[in-house]
Amino acid sequence: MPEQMMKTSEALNAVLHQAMLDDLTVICIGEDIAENGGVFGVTEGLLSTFGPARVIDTPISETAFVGMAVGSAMTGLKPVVEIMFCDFVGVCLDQIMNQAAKARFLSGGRLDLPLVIRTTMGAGDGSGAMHSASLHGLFSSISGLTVVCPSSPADAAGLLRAALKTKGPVVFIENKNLYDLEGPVPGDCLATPIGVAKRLTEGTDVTIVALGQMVQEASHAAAMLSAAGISAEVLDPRTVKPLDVASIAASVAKTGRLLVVDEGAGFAGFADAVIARVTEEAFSALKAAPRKVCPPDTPVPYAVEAEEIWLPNAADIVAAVQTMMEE
Amino acid sequence: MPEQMMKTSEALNAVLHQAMLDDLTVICIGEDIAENGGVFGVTEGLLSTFGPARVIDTPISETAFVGMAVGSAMTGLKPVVEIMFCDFVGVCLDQIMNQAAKARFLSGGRLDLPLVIRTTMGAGDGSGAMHSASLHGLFSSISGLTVVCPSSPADAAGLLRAALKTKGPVVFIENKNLYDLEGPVPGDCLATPIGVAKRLTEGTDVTIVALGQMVQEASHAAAMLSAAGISAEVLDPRTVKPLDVASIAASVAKTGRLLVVDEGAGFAGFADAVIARVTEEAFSALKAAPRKVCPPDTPVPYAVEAEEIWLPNAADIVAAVQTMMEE
Amino acid sequence: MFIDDKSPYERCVFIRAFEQEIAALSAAGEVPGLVHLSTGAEVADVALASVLDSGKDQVTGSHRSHGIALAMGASPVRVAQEILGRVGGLSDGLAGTQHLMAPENGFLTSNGIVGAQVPLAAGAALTAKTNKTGGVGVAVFGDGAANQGAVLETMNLAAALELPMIFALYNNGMAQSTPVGHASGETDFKTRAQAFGLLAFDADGADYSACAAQFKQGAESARGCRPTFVEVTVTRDDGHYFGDLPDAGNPAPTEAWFENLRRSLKAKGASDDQITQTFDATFERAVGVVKEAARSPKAGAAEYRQWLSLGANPDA
Amino acid sequence: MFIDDKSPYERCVFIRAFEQEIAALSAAGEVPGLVHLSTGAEVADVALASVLDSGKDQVTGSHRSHGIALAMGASPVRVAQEILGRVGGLSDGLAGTQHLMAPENGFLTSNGIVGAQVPLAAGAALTAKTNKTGGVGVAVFGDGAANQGAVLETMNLAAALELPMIFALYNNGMAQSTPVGHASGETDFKTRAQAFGLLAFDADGADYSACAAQFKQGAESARGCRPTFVEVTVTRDDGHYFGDLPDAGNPAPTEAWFENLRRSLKAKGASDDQITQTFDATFERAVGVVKEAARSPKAGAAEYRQWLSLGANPDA
Ligand SMILES: Cc1ncc(C[n+]2csc(CCOP(=O)(O)OP(=O)(O)O)c2C)c(N)n1
Ligand SMILES: Cc1ncc(C[n+]2csc(CCOP(=O)(O)OP(=O)(O)O)c2C)c(N)n1
Ligand SMILES: [Mg+2]
Ligand SMILES: [Mg+2]
Repeated sequence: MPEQMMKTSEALNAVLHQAMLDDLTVICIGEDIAENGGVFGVTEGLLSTFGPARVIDTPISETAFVGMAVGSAMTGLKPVVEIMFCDFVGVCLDQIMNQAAKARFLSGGRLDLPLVIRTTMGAGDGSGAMHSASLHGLFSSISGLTVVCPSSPADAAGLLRAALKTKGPVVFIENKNLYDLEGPVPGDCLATPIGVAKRLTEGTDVTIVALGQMVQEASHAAAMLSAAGISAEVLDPRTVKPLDVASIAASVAKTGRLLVVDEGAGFAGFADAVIARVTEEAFSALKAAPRKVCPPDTPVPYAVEAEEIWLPNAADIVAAVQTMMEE
Repeated sequence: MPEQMMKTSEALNAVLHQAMLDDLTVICIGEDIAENGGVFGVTEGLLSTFGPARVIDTPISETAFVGMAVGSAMTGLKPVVEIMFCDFVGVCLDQIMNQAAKARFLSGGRLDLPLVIRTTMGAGDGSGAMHSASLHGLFSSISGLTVVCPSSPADAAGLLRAALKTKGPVVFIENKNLYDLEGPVPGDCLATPIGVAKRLTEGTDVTIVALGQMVQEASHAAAMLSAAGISAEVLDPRTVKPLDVASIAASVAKTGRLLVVDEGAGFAGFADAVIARVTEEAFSALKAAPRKVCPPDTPVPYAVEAEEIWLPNAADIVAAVQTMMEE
Repeated sequence: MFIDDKSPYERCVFIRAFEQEIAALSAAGEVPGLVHLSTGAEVADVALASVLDSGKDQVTGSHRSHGIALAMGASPVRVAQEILGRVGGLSDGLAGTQHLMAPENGFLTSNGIVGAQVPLAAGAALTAKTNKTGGVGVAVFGDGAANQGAVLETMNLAAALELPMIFALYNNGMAQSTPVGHASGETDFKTRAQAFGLLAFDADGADYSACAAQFKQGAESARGCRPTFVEVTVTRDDGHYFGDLPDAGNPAPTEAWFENLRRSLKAKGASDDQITQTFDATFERAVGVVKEAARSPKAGAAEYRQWLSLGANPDA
Repeated sequence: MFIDDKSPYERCVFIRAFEQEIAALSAAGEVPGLVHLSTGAEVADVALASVLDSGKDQVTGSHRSHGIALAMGASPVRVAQEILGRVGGLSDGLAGTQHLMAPENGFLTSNGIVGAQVPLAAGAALTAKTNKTGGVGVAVFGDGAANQGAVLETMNLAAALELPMIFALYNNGMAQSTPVGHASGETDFKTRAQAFGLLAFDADGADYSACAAQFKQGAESARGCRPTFVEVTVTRDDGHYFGDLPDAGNPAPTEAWFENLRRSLKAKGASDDQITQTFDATFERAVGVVKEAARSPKAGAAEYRQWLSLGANPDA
């Protein structure tokens, strides 16, 4: 197949179709994923192609059906289970944190846990305090989980392919504001390697790390900074865990400055993890304190303008970099 | 009352007795806390003194009874609810993360949420992978939660008093390996302020930050280092959130080196939060990269020697500091 | 205002008109996100509120709670402002459609997490019992929520602790796109509730008097610390959220409740004209309230600053 | 070995002796943490295993799972090594008493989180159904666990999806220190299970044949994708964990199962002497196995290195 322009949701959908075609043990489980094709359309058409035994609509019982997915991954299936919004994970975290994440260890490696947990993240669409969270940092603090957050259709497709092949569990977090983003998706079935960062722009003054929809803000900011004579290098780690520390540290060795942009927790989240690890690796190269641009420490507010204030954007990034350049 | 020698569990017990005596709206809720006095004896005697209407044994339904505690805190009670081990929080995180933590915000400050969630943390007693976790970092990544981890009987008492008085919710995490630790507890009912670190030893070469049972390891390490001619300053933040960044940064401004010791997550946990915040504040004072001593990124193993390897100890701390001194 | 001495008819019509105007504003892009409308559950909302005392009872609701918030007596203009993200809303527009909070009016909170409101109502019940207020905690939830652990655990907890609590299940036959028969092994929810030790009732959400009578019995038992379960059959007249596709599996939207209420007014001697006038006046009043809310300024930096000051962590 | 052609009597006695020796080693400080013994549930464990096929069925258990792991055919010495934290244990001593895993023998895993094993068994059932193996997933859990959301949700899920699954509730009347009557609004768990759409049975854990017969019916129905619930009355003969206080609220530990099994052997023509000899030989064999395990080296750095290599994050 040649390269095609696709939306993120279409790219993910195509990978799921292919995976279910190639491997009879791949099944999909979740709320409103079958008849309805998923609330964001990612599972559209799977039911009609593969039938209700492999594309399973569930009751609103996340603990039961995520746990069922874990148990089926322990016994020979390769389930892809959807938690509609990551905000809902509080009702079923045990099955992820204790049951799925620990099984490889507790079994002494006898179980591989080929499980992909798909969920969504991201603010900016007026969904309010319980449908807008970004919990990739929380997931990454749990031993045994691989955590992936793609920012483009091609990466979404490539990383989902990789997630379906790797030992799991993988928490695969789709930013809901990127589902409609279009981009070229290579036709060949290559997986994007997990744990490898992507460089979006090259630069020499500051390394900006961002993932998910923050990649766009970081890229805009880089363009704005460039106009102001500041050369920013934007890196998208794509995988939260394992984190590609080497690539980020190498960039910081060159630029001497690190800024992490993230819509997750500003305290004990992804940003802090990157800063702590990279500072350790690239300390002697640092010309200024590593900084982060994260939302204020409140839930996501509902009103449009308030949510805009809450969510980091290109202007916030530019301001943070300018402060760093003066230090 | 004069100062008394007490175990941590006794100190906590005394504060609960006093609080229930002073304020009729204080109630205790949890599994095996009434008849049984709690699995670690912290609620002993409350049932006989205050009766089953205020000291409530529950079914093993953490979501229901934590949620009940949240709802009662919204409507006029001051519940102290126990989650036996923090490892169990996966079955009820929603009630903490979304319901309790966000209520102050979502109500625009109309609700104060005077709720204390008591739970335990800590490895080292052969309890295995699901009864040994330390999730203070995870809690602290959630907007709206205050997170407290005392390391001595006096601090346990003082901080519990403070937690009972502050706007909540407060997640109060007791290290189960410290329940039997004895120490002097002042008789007067003063609260230990939330958000204020305590300095255990003064030093000039390195700042060691530790909480819970890691304070003891850090103190041992400081003594060992002192014998080797290295002067370590040990700080116990006592509160994970709000973190006393100012005190830690002031110490680092003096010592030029920061080491965080923690038995929680080594990735996106408490240690990373401290390193990221303090690096930002005290960057120019740093003589070496801030480092952490955390467990390897696996669940807690069961066998005694394996668990000893997993858990950070004084020797690990000494080694880390010595490496830092050579940098 | 709405909360006062109005008839059930007017109260139901008010909710319907309020929701229609919210829908119109949503279509016009004036609502930040998606809204889940209470159309089809008006009778249940008003009948439930009719047996409660907003001074001592507290209700918690689901994502679909505009109607019950209004029925409990929350200020209609403030509810509308909240849904529209406007200054003056119940929470100054920062909480939104899924997080209506009017504890002052006995409506403690609605919820974005399916089922999560149910344990909270148990908490309100515990407070009422502890403080001996005679009040009850009431959880309103859907047929989909009935399969969530939070709900099932709380049924047992309420029975075990003898809480003054009412479980009000609004069964509209659908959870988002999933029919109740697909999501539940056994759709006889009354038996399920009884198996947990609750006293169970069912009611037809198209029949106001019957519905109010069932709730009345339920509330009486609950006030005596025998917790109860009331299942009401309702419809979901505007899809899962407004703008959603018309849902194939759903029982056809009916206006049966409307006709029933009109019939009972007539039986009490009201003329067709009077009934129509009342309808028009009520409709106009509701639409006016929502339009008024839409004229309020959008919430922004000033309102959000309040949230910042509520943060637990001055450092972050 | 134990798993082979032994009588129910020998199998039950084996578990009892095994547990007694574990208790002795625990008292001697040879067990890393606390152990929850299966004493009092031997008949349930052996009867359940008797209707299962460890080649295609998978059982998940609670914190109290030594007996069912043995009954399913897990290597007794490896189970003991695991409980003692020794090299050679099922997971080389790193998982421990609450995390016995022998999927090779149809015992998928036990669990440290009350109720969490139940959804996992639904997963095993789903695999069996998807792969058309004819197997079943079986969840063993306690009366306390019966109030946990994970368990309640899974009852509904199994019924809704028609999973080949058995819910085996071991009712010993206590959850840690909490009597079943205090924790449950309604202690008729059979009715609760039926209300979710499960086919329900109950059995007396002191009567092997009756118990095995009920499980047999349960398994047959489950294999036909009508999920079932079997409640077995058992005792908890060594407290919540070994070393715990004797529990006041608990039904007095009985050896009724023991006498019953002896009687049935006699009825089949065995002499007292034969029965006693069998008892002694089995006891000795079990004690020998546990003693052998206790002679294995303690797990340490070498074993833990395997875990490090399993880490998801090479960086951390
Ligand atoms: C825990 C959780 N799971 C899923 C959702 C997404 N969701 C929101 S409403 C809904 C359907 C609820 O159905 P029901 O309880 O019947 O209420 P109704 O919408 O019919 O009023 C779903 C699946 C959620 N908000 N929370
Ligand atoms: C979610 C969770 N809550 C609480 C506990 C602590 N705990 C372990 S066993 C137990 C009692 C379980 O009772 P039951 O299910 O009846 O099993 P039994 O011990 O009687 O076999 C409790 C409360 C836990 N491990 N997990
Ligand atoms: Mg519904
Ligand atoms: Mg029990």
